[in-house]
Amino acid sequence: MTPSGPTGAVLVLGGGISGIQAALDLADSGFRVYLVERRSAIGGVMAGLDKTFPTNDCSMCILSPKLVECGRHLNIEVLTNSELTALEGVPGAFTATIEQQPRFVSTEKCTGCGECAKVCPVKLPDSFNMGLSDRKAIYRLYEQAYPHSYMIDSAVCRRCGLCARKCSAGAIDLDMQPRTLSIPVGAVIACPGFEPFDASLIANYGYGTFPNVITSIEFERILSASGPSRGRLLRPSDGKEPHRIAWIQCVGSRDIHRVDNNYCSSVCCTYAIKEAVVAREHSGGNLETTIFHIDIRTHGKGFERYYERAKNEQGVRFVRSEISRIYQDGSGSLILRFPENGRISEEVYDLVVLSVGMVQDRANREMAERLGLHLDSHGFCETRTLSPVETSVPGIFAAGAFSGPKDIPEAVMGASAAAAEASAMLSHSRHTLTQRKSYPPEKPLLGGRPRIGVFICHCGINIASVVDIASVRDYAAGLPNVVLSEEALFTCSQDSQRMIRERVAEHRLNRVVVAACTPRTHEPLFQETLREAGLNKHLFEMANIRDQCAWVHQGEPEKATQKAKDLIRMSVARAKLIEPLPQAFLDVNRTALVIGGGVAGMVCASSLADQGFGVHLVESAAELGGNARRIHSTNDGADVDAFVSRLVESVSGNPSITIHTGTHISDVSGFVGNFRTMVENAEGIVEEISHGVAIIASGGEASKPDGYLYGVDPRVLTLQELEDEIARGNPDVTSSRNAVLVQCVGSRDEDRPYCSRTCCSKAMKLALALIEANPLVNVYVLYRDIRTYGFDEQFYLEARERGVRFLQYDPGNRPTVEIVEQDGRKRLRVVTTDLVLGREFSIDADLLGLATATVPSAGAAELAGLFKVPLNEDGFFMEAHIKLRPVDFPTEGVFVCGLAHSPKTIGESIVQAKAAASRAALVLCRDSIEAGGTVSVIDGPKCSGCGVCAALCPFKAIEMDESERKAVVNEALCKGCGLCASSCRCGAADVKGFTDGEICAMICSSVARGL
Amino acid sequence: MRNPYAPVRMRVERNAVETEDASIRTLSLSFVERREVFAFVPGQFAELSLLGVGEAPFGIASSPADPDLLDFTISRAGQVTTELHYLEPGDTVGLRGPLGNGYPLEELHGRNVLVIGGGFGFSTLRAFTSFALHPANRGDFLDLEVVYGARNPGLLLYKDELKNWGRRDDMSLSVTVDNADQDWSGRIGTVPAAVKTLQVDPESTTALVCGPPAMIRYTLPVLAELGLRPDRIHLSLEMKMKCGIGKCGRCNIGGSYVCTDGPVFSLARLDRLPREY
Amino acid sequence: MRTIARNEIGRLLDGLLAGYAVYAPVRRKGILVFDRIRSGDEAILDYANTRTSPKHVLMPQMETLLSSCGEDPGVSEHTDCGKPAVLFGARPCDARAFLFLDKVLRDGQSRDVYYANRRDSLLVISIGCTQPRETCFCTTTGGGPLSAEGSDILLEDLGSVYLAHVASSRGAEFAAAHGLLDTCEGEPPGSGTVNGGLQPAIEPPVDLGLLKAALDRSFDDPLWLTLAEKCLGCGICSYLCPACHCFDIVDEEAAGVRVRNRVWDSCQFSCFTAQASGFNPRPTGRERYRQRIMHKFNYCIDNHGMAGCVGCGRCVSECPVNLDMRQVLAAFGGRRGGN
Amino acid sequence: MTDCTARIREETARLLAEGRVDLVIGFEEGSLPLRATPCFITEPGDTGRLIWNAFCSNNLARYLIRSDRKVGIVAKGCDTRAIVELIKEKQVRREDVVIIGVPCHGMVDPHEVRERFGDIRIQTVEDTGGKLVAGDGTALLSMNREDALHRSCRVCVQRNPVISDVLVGEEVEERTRDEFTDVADFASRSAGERWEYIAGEMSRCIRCNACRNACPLCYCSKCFVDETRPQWVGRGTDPSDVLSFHLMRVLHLAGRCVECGACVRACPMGVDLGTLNRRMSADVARMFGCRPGLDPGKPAPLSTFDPDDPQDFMLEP
Repeated sequence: MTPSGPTGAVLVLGGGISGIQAALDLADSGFRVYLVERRSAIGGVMAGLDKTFPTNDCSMCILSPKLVECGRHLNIEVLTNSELTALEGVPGAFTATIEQQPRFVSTEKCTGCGECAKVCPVKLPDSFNMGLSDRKAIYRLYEQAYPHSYMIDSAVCRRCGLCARKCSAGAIDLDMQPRTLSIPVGAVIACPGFEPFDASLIANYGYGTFPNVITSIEFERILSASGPSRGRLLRPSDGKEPHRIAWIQCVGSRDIHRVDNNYCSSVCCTYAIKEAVVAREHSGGNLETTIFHIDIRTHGKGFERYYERAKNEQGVRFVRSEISRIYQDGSGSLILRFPENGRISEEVYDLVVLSVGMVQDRANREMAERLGLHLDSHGFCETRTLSPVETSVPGIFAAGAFSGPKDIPEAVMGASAAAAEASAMLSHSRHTLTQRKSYPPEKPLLGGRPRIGVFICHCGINIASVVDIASVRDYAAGLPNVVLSEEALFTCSQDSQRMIRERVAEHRLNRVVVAACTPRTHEPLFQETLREAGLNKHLFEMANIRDQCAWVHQGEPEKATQKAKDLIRMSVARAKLIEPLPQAFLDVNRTALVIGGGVAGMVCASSLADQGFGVHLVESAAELGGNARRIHSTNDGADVDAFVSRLVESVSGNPSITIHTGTHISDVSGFVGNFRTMVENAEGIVEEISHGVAIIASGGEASKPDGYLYGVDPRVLTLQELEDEIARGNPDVTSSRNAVLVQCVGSRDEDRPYCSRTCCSKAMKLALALIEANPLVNVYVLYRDIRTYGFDEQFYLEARERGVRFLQYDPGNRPTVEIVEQDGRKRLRVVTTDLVLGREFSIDADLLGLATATVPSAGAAELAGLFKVPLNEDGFFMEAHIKLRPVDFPTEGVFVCGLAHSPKTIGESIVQAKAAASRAALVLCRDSIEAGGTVSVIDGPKCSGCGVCAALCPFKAIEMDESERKAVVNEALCKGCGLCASSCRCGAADVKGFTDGEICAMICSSVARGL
Repeated sequence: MRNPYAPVRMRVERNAVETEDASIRTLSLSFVERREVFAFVPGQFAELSLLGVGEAPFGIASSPADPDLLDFTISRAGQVTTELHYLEPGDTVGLRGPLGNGYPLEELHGRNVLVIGGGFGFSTLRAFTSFALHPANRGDFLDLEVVYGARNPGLLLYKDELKNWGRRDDMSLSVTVDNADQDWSGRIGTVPAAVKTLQVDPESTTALVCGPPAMIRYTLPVLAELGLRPDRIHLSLEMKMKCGIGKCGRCNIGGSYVCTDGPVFSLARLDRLPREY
Repeated sequence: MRTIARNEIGRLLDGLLAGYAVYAPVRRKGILVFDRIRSGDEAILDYANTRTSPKHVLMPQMETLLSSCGEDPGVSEHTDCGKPAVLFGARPCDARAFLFLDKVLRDGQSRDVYYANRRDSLLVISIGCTQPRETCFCTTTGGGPLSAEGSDILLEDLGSVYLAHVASSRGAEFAAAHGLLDTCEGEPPGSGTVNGGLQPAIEPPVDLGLLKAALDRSFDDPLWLTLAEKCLGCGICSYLCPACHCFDIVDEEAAGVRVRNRVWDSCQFSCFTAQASGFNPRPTGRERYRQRIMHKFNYCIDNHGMAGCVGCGRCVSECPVNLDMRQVLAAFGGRRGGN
Repeated sequence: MTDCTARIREETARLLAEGRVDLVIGFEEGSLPLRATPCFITEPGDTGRLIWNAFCSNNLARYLIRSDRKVGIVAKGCDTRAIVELIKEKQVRREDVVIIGVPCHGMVDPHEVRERFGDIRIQTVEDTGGKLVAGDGTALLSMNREDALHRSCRVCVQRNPVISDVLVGEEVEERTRDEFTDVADFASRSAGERWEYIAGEMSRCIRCNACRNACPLCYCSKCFVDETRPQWVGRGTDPSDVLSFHLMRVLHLAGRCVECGACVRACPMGVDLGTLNRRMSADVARMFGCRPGLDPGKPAPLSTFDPDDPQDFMLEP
């Protein structure tokens, strides 16, 4: 650290998905990270969810690798059971004081075997499972938790010491004391998350009284395979399978009567749909599911399709009504009373799920106080639309639901954006506090006989209580090429690693087989040990005799033992054939190419420049600015025009940014770290740009409306045009008497089955602006669902208060417009049928605003082709993973942000642009790109050039050499997934380290027990 | 009746890495049961086998003057060679042979011998050179000139032996590499280029040549330039072989079988055979 | 001169079954092949020729040469061929192919004990042809419908009876020992008055001597490319051929048993000569087809004094693309040999 | 038929004369009765050798694989189906091949004819369209043409060329849908019975590789059978090796086999490869709605990947 520079470390408060993402982004880009979590394990809310919408991915399955990565990262220190008690100093040089409560179990020693919990006499309701099941005083927060170790709940522990006596690893220390840490950091990212709304505050739903009225979070646990009923859908009162389940939306959200929450929690509609769909899958379809709602707000990417499919194909029933009261009948079932078509209806359900919203609890508020952060009226951290991750305190950034209700991808993007801000702030101190591990040089193998060492793990008694370890050890010793077979109580423990290193040296081992648990969690550890022992890390093979023998054959010790021998024999057969895999290193060009000069592109470019990287900004129009030039102001009153001007100025004046306006991309070659892109201007002059990453921020545009007399009558405008006219103060517009805004013109229809997300809020803004300009105007909003998610709900409320009339129409019966002559004036007659009131309205309007759809920009498809990245069905760029990799592509080194990704607000574009910058910076700050290792290889003479592998490769790592008619692998892009190898009929494609020969050897040996 | 497919058991005495990349090793084998009558001449080969793994032919790399220990220099290419590389002292391996004709010792008697080898093909030439240098045999030949090349210094075989030969005054040795590193002080260049610099008396010289196809292709014109007659040039050929006794049908060149009529052919004879090798 | 009635054959074979493994033409799933019979009446006497040749009796498609088991260092050699065998009903062409195989495998420099042991304990009783098939060309390569070469006893088919000719000393011994047949006392087959008219005429497509001379000059002839263009490169011709004998030696290991097997191979397969380095001296169909023809009609004549083809016609009738060996020979022999 | 012959000769002569192709692959008279044989015409003067008759059963698409010449090819429905797949799999460049398409009435199986006519020495065969009339020089015998067709021709769903540059002869009416009735009985048997049947058939296999080499879609430079590292299949006639070979081959052809029947016709041992292949094709049709060779724009079902593949086949019994 240079004495003058800022501290190259960041404090991340909160170990949920936001905190994890921020920590990983920062640690990977050269900063030391302290990840502070109140609970005993990181993972946050996501760890408790079953599936995630709209892909129905298992939440734990997608989160778990991140937990492992975080836990293993050399530059992330995870501090659990910890709380920030004070923050002093100035931005760039803070000192954080952290109070860590004792865990009473050493995370280094504990192997997570769980024997301690078996003997613990204290039983209490498991809060992770919402009290739907029990746990012990010594427990692990959840199965896949990181740290994986157990902890003692000192509040209930009787200090009997049974656990400590049982623990064969000696991990339990009942005398552990709290400790206080003082940590210098340069910046802080606050992402302590949210709390589910306390449903007992809504008395008329009977939560807390009726056992079968539960919250959506509890329902997630019930659905979860790791939950209290192991994924069986059973109701709490009697453990019976429910046949009818109701969801009640907006519990604690959009409610200014029972609780003072004037915001929408944004996620509940889609999660309720998800829960209904998943519940039906669990019950084999023999389940009635009803969702009672006000509006259905499926405004996220892909959510509208998800909703339509649930409604039309998966039999989820949607009822637009508010439940007034719930009664319980004698069987524990629930009678729901609600108004429907002007009458009061009652329906009986076996289970009622309350879709609870997001709130901030006291702990978060107190923490905010300690940090000196401004909070909004609901206790969320205050941020501004145009500076969405900056808090009121410089150097502290907010991410996740701390600053407002968000779904997972938004939280992840916010986290990356906050990381980008911190990284920009501390960029001079990058790599000053990080560690890099060094290893002894690799010993060459010299082609000698395989000398295999087999290490067999007792895993405490986890494996040893079922599998006869001694007999397995002796068996393994007799296998061909095995020169050493040894057992260990815990093969993964530190002393075992040392033992393995010693044995490698003593016995000149050149292959190592570990028979223990799963390579998913432990392979990196042992590979590390091999590297420390001077062996190539690929000379390693693992047999999972815990999960696959001890666990699944618990009742059959002989068979489990036999199977352990079989698995080890197979592993040894493969180990004999493994060869060291060389790793190659390619230089990284530390320049980014940003495509699109709108807000997203400019923000991204300037964030990258701030982080110390060169940027080329390519814009097809003659000037920068994009769609934002037509927004003028945000709902919360920020001056967008000024913001854009400032942004253009700062980008233009930045010496690190080269601007190429009036140009388009004509060709792209290369790969992550080393792209070469041709940029062509209108005169056909081509310039070649070399860059390491590319960010696609090519934007979107408003669709041209069909019908509604658009283009026929000048008073019919798109909302974008209307906004321009209002901003310009056009008297024809501002003096309107009757203004009608029609929503969903071109969105949520057959051609574009997606929600354009921003139009409802925009309609509120324009309605209020019209009223502001002319208080006598009558504004009518014709809508399908009002989707003013998040804090924009308040503008909906305000619009209603200010007299805006909302008429709901049916998409099958859209409003019509005709020109009628009246009093010598041509009036725009709008006729619509209101669904709520069930009657037809005829409005003579002098202004008609159409909420057109946001569509991808015209060049998106071409761009996608050039960069070999996918588009979704709607023509927007398709990210690598909708939840956890929202700005990445499967193709490494290419990122997306802004409207090119999906419709979004300017604030959301800014967040995403910064997130993209953060992710791109991870590539740019690397010294080199690692290639080789477990990658695919094509045996040229065998390749017939059929091209199947190239077509299938999800990472676009294979190209066809057309002249040679052969496939060629780009090792820098290959992820070693093996799709090519499994699809290649000619046997030309093979994955190094998992060659056909190695797999065959395992298969052959699996049937050769006789040996 | 002797079963021509049944190998005799040999014991591995040594398994030494020859090249830097460990792709080539030399196995030294001794007879297990009894020292059979294993009379061979340099240039002959034998089939080494591991039952259940396979069998492959290799030139005998050691001299008949040391009859108790047979050397085979083996390049790792397939499963059999990989397993042979894995052998350790004390292991046993099957051997069938000697097979093939070998270098024409009678013809070489009383003549200058020019030995030209490249890469892995040097093994049987090493056998010949060692044989010729043996005190009991040295007198049978006049000048002995050895040219040996490899792609780079790390791929040179028999480094200790080369050192010894370099010091001798009863032979001359030129070792050359195509590509050198800074540690290499010797000659840089191809084998044909090295041969070109030699002074030979074409009338009294016979050449023995073995090496990769490219080396042979460019060396033969040089030998012609030096004035060597085709019947004074002998080449040892590589061919896929299985039975080694002229029955399995794959190693023929025209009517001749490399395994029984070869592997050593005079250029004059090869010129009469179809070019299918 | 004595005859044996056609309807006595079954009984004769039954008698042999006690002391011999008897191979005879039988129908297996609609295909006529030589196989071991369990009773004399299984043998089919009314046939043109079998789909596969009887070569497998002497050289099975797959046989174990060596084996060992477990930790035992001892190696079993499997050279014992078991019970003496009789091959009954071979056509003269197929029997003549044995003569050729003998030269290659038994009588050469190294005696192939596996083949030789089987051969030495096999008695070949062939039956002369009365009705050649449209694909037969045995006369081209020195054989004929009543050739006794390679047979121990030749039966001349006279319709309801067979006339027996002893063709070797072993045939004579066998005949004497079993008292089954009288001999024709040196009368050449087909010379008898009874059957004189039955010897079929098979027009040779080419003169073998002239062909050989032509092939000597034809190694680089462009015609090879034309022929290979049509050839699919399959092994039908090799595997059905009674004289083809190329083989591969492959090792296998399973459950502790290690074996070295000999399996048929074909010069038409690209992997036949492909070296581990990737180099292949016969890289395309052109070289491989040329090898097949040259080997049979040029090299074999040089090395063994007879062609490696007996004109049985199986390759002609079964070639999936009708690449007719006779036309190939005529193309070379006719063109070059003729002028 | 004779008309087709004339037209094929005409088109061939034209293509060669105009220099559009270097070579035309068609059929000429075979050396045996009931046989036609592939022929390769490079000179316009040689076009008189070309013929078209009921025995032009070889799938000539086989000869197109990785050719570096411009080739004209006489192609039936099945040949064009194979060409379609070969183009998809980049073994043939569409622009390098000129397809002389010939609508096909089904090709005649010489074995069926011989079976019917017994041991006569057939010298002449006349194809009247409905009947086949064979003569042995003395007498004439006739049979229904339909009864003599190859099995693949009886179930052929696409007798007209799928793609062609020149169409020779009148288009024929396609048969009704193929419901795979020919393998219905086989499919209805128990797994054990099916295994026994297939194993029985395979026991005659002599590993000559003719099925593979005749197949237009078996074009790998090094077949898995010839592979030694790893040794997928032993080289001998051990039943497990023979079965492995055929089962692996049929799986390699899943979603690609155009059911031309070339493998069946090539087999010298009469092994019933047809049942195995047809059963596989039936599965492909049922599971993926795919009939290979019919749709040039559609990728082969097993050559596509979707991360959201429900993989419900795993649940099949």
